[in-house]
Amino acid sequence: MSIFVAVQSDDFCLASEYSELRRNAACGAIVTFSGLVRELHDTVLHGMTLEHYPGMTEQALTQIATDALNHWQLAAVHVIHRVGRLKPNEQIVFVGVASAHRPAAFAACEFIMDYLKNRAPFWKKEHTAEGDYWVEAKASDQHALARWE
Amino acid sequence: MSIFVAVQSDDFCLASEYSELRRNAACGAIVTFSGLVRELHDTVLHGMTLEHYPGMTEQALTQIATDALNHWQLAAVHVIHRVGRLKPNEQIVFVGVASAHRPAAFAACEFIMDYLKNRAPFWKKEHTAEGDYWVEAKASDQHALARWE
Amino acid sequence: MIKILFFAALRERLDCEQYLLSCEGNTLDVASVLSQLQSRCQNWQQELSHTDLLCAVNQQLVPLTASVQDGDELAFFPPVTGG
Amino acid sequence: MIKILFFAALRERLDCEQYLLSCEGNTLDVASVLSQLQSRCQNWQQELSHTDLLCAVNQQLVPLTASVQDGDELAFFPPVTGG
Repeated sequence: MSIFVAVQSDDFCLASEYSELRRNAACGAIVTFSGLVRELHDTVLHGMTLEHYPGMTEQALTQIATDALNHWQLAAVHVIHRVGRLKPNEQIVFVGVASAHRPAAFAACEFIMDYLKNRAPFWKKEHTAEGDYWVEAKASDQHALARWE
Repeated sequence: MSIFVAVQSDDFCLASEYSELRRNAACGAIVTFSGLVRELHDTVLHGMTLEHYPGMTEQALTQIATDALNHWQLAAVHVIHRVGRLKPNEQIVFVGVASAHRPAAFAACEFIMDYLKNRAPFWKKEHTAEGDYWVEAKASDQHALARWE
Repeated sequence: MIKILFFAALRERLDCEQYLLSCEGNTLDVASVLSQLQSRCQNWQQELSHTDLLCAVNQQLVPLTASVQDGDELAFFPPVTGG
Repeated sequence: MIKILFFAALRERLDCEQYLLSCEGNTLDVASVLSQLQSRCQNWQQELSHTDLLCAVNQQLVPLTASVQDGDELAFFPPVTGG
């Protein structure tokens, strides 16, 4: 069982994370989630800035990954979250989970994303053609936690 | 909306599939599942052979991917399944789903794997230190469908 | 003619990959084809009586009540184990 | 001293990143610290009264009933929007 957590301004490489995750011979299932900066419906997005609470973000992500390891039989968990200025289509977040079995890998990966969305101190400010706006938290992200409680 | 389905003996590259999947500017979430040949608890696994029903496998995977596209708002779905002889830790199957939103990407990816496990005509024969054995279907894979019905 | 295919453990146990069945232009249901195959010998009787046997007509999964006719491709196989 | 940090939209609206509060060796609860901050001016009163305000003591999320003491790091911020 291993946990890797990083908060960084540099981009990350899905392929490298994946080759780390599949190193365990007992691992039959790997689920990855990648979050990207996507375009807006109503205006042009020039990019976004990810602010965070240095120190607390790493602790929060490690705690969430540890909770996942305590819930499911997992071989490895990787969580990477970027901060700073990002352009459209850039990668924001990566969660990768390796497990012997498929249901555990899916559940743990989604669990980690659901908690990250509600508990890890990151904030997005969108830079659009109409100005800069802080992204509002979504009720649907909060409701997503209900299933795990 | 695009579907890519392949049944092949060659290995596949997660990174290439991923870079195809993230090409859509409206896509904010990508979930991937990779299935690997994993070691056995009770004996040494030399490898396995994946048999399939040529023609029907491609149709079945396309049908499952289409069902997913009809259920959720997805930007792209990729499904690759290997056949023939595979060694331990080799990749067997890839499912990648791109969507605007996280819940759809997770649900569709797991839906596709659940149906693939029960409806796509592939069969595994394990080559172990104690002989060659056809893998038995698992009741848990059948039960996994209940949630989607 | 109906072309009948067997896969995986079933193919090995029947020692048969493909079997051609004359249907003389009639439409049959899968269950009656299965009965004909079962009546060939004791081994086929046993192997084709597993309740978890799956069946496809023209590469689509179907129940035993489905019908088959001249030119169709019919397949029997054990529960699938891919992925 | 209690070091108080503000983040994101809240930091911008208060026009304050960090605030030092003397607690004279007393243990306080977060709610009473919040009251002190709210009483500074009308803008702070308004911005620190949002019911969805989150709070962390020493980098752990806590409810307003949690206590803080000399040397602690206390942070207030809006609902998080990472991922």
